[in-house]
Amino acid sequence: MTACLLETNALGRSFGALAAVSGVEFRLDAGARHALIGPNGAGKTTFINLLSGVLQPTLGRVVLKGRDITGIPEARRVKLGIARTFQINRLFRGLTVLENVYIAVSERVGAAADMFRPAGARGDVIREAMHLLAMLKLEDDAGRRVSELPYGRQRLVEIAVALGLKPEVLLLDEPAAGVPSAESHIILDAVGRLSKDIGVLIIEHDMDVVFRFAERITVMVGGRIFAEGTPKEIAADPEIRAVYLGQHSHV
Amino acid sequence: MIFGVDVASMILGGVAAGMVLFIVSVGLSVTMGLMGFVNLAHGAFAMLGGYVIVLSMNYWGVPFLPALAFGFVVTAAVSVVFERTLYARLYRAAELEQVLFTIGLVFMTIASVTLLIGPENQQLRLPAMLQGQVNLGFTQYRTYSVFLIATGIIIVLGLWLGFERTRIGAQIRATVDNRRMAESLGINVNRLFTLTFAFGSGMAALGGGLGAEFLGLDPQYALKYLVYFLIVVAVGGLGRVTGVFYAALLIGVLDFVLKKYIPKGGTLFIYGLTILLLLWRPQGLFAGKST
Amino acid sequence: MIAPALNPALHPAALAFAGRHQPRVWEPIVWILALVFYFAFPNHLGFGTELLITILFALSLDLVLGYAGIVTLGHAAFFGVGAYTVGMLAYHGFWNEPISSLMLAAIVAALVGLGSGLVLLRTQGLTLLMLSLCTMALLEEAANLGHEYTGGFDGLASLPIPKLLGLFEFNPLYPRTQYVYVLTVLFISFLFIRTVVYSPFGQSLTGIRENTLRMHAVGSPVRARLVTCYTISAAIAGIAGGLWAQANAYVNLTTLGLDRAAMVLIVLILGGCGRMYGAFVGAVAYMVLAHFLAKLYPTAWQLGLGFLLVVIALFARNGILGIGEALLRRFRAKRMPR
Amino acid sequence: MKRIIGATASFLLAIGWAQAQEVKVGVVLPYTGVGAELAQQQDRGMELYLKMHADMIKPYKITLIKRDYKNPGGADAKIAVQELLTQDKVDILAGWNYSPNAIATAPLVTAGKKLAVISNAGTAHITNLSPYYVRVSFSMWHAGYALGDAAVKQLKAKTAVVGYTDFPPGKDMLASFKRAFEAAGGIVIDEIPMGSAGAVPDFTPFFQRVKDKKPDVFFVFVPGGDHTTAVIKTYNALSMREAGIKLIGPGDITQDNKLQAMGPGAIGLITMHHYNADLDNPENKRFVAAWKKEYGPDSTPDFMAVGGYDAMAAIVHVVKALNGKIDVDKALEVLKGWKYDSPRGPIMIDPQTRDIVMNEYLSEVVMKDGKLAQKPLGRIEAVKDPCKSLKIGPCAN
Repeated sequence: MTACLLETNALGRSFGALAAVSGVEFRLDAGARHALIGPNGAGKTTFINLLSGVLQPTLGRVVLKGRDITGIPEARRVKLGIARTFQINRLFRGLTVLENVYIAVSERVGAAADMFRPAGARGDVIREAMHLLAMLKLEDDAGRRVSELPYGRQRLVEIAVALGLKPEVLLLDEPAAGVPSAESHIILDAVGRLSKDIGVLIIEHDMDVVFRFAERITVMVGGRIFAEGTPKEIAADPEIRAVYLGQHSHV
Repeated sequence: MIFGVDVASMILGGVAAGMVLFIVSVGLSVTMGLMGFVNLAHGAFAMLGGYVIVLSMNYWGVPFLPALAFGFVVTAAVSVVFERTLYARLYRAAELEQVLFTIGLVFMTIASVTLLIGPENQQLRLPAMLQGQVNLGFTQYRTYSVFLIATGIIIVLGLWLGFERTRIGAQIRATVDNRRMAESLGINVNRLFTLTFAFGSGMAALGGGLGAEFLGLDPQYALKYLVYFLIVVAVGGLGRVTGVFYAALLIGVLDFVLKKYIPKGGTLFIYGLTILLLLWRPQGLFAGKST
Repeated sequence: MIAPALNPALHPAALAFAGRHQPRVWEPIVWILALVFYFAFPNHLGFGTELLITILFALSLDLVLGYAGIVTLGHAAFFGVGAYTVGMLAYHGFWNEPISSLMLAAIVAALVGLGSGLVLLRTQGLTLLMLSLCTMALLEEAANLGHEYTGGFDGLASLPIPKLLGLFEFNPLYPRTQYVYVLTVLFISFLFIRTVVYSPFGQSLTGIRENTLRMHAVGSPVRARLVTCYTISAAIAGIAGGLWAQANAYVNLTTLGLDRAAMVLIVLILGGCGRMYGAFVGAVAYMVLAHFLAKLYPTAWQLGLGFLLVVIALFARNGILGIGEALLRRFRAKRMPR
Repeated sequence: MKRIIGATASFLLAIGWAQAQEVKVGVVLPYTGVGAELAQQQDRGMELYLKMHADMIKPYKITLIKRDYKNPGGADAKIAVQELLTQDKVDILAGWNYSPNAIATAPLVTAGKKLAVISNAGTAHITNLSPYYVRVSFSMWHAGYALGDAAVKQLKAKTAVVGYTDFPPGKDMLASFKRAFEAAGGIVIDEIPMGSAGAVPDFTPFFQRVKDKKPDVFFVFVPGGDHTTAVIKTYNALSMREAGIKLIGPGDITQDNKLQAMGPGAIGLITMHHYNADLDNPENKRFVAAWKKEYGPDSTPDFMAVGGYDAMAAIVHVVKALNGKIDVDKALEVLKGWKYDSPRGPIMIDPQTRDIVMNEYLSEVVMKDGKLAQKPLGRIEAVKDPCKSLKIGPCAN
């Protein structure tokens, strides 16, 4: 039995009459490689938003390492070890790739409030940022503005920024969406190489990716958890094949 | 009884002032809500319209009502030219560039009007039937104020019907709420922008003409009252016709009451109230409703 | 895992970043020019002083607008608070030693910035624009109403400003002392702003400007950063205002009016915001133009200014410095093969 | 060769002569912005004087160097004055529309040691701020005090409400009227600040308040210009005359170039002022005729135009008296006690205060030949600024 990092109890969120997420009991273990799948509009992104604190739930709790973090705002959750990427890039588009990652790293190491020393003098932060970029094969773009990069490269920056936070829980919202398949392996390799202590939750539509990557899969439909299990179990479940996998095999 | 008359006259005065604010500001609110364009030159269009209206009356002897229509049409036409050639280039620009651009336009307008027409105030000569006082049964009141209130009510009803019942109105509402969705529904957003902009500027022109009796009309007009128009829009909410209407009335009446009873407070209260209102409802008092 | 020869920390981009705060070769030129002005135009030092104060004020705005991306229309509020702090203390005989008065101006303006920042910076867009505007208007009206203390519309004139350091007199006709004094304060303030801008804090401000939502997602205390930046900026604007009051021996309502707030905004955007030297270029361009056109053709200087603003907004979105940068980039691209 | 040398010499001489004859006058007025129209009136008054008296001024050449100071802010005015003094090296300064600017530039004028002739700015104590200020326009106390007295004695008023634009001239006007009115036995029952000078407010709420108070007279002071027109309109729209409230004020509210635009509603207004275009004296007839010839029949000079005109008269007097060599102390000597027949009647510069001494005229607006005109009701001769005579507030210093 591995340690439970993050769990939710009866988590729900409604927008007016529409329950986007309801009654979700979910658990992410330390070192987990967990995929969240489901049809469009199943509430996956809303669920991630609830975990990361972008949205507040209307019902239920979010618990991190035994601590109730339901009311804690997004920025403080990052300090507690939850980081995420976004389905649509949210980057500092006018800044360079290095600056993007620098901002994340400096926030984490507590350098970002320092206003009397040059940013360039924080060699530790620069070094760490550059190593991250090297890992994602981005170092040659380090000096370029994000807005000048092709979309696929920008997705890598999106991940680099999240990794700069050295999270214990990493929430990836369709990290490979819009990335040419030639490059998507860089993303997955990087994620695969992450420390084993980190719990990773990934939303992904590409079933090849999901089955290659995940050790555990949760299927979400209509805002509720429809099934959960190992890839084998999920693949073997005829109902899921009918409801979900079947739909997607021809996508 | 005296108290009743007092309250009535106060409300009438405030409402009349509010109507002018509404007529000028409604176009600003809709264009800002629709296009997300911070158009500080809106007051310049109001001024342009005011000049067309007053000068056509004074020099060509055009009667009041046709002059209003003429001012509306001329200003709307001019604004289309500006919208297509200049504004359209800045729809995707940052707020700041829009502010800079429209302030530039305001300066140019002020300077041009000063050069071409002169720095002096232009007098609106009201038709005799709109001068003096009228008996409302319960009180005597300034005829022109009553006329303004009636005009304002007709305009807000017309706009409300137009927004709620016509195709264009529905398109505008849809685009204010979600532009991307509207585009995907096949709404020609550019054409909608042009139409709305022209209409909004035309309304501003009407406001410039109708309000000249209270606010005067000189080259500085484009800048002088801008803050009031912006306050009305901010309090009423962007892209909200009824919101702007209520906000204009609220500000008009409050301003009137405060001036009458606490003249020594100057504008302190109205700015203070605006701050409180905006802190309380940052998206505007009436942002919840769809029109 | 990574070979030392390929150490990414030695990558050119990393080295460039590590050294980006080093002074550029051309930076001293700006200050040399400011000194040259002193000797070259002894009859224009009044104008020069006003220009330097405008630069400092624009710099303070650059910090909030250009770096943190806070769009405010009420920055003159802090300029005015600084000016009135100096003015009222001197006029009513409490304190008038120039340098310490200036510090008091900075402190009072910072407090006002802190207070209003805590409240206003919860909003954004048009709401923030209007709130900042109304706050300034409120202060202006308060200064008007409190004429017993503030002098109202007439302002407080003939402020008794003693000699600087007990040595240099503030002569109204030949404002040499004023010019050098203001230039010195500007230089020190600039060094401070430059340090802040190139610090990790400054970097995080640009992050907020570029994408506030992502800043939350990297764990940044966004509001605290914004309020801090706003407070610093208010303090600097207060210093600019204090200098204005000292240099003119005078303070009045226009120090916190919309005209001044709009003017500094125009100056900054004209020069190019988020660039520090944009404040310099913009102030010089605006003030010289206004001055020159006003002399040449007093009834229509506005027309030229309006036209310039329109052209800048349409064709040169990053201001005059932006044009310069674009030209430089093109030039470099031509020189480099491929 | 000799001839060439001779010609050159005489040419050089001529240049030297011409230079000696040129007197540079720096004019500071708000040529752009809200005050542009007021500046225009003063500017036209100055230019008109020079044109009408071109022969008299010869052989001297008076060059006007005009500088815009845009607003009442002080800073622009200071720069303008400083540069006129140090760079253009003017011999005389003139202008000042807004009082705050005159207040702000006082230390400069003192330091620059040049004669400074004020053509408008009316805050009473301005002339105390620099020994080189000479005012040919007016002090706010001139009309306010005279009218306060006349309101009780001639108009038989017992109660008054004062409505004023909330800026220093307005406060001066309130103080001067109130002092004279109450000294004569009347009571001021309410004082209403009515908005700022920057923008014309909607006067309705203020006037409604006055209507409720039912005073015998409603004394109004607003800046000359658009404010005035709005005041008359509101007064009529609220039928205050019918309610028995007389509207009175300094001549600012019946400023001549705005009078016709006010329409018949202005009939019956009673004002006290030092000038109106209908004054019956030969100087004024000549002045108004020349004005209309120069600037068009629809244009009318007003007290600001006369301020500009008389400022130039004072300057020309100094230039001629000092033979074109302007020294400030001598210039002051020449001007102190200077008497002149202005379009507003006989004027004099008070040697003690360097402020103007002039007649005040009580007038009523009437319809004459289909046009509005000012009918004289009375005249108070040789009025000195009462603020300084009574030593009130800053006027005492």
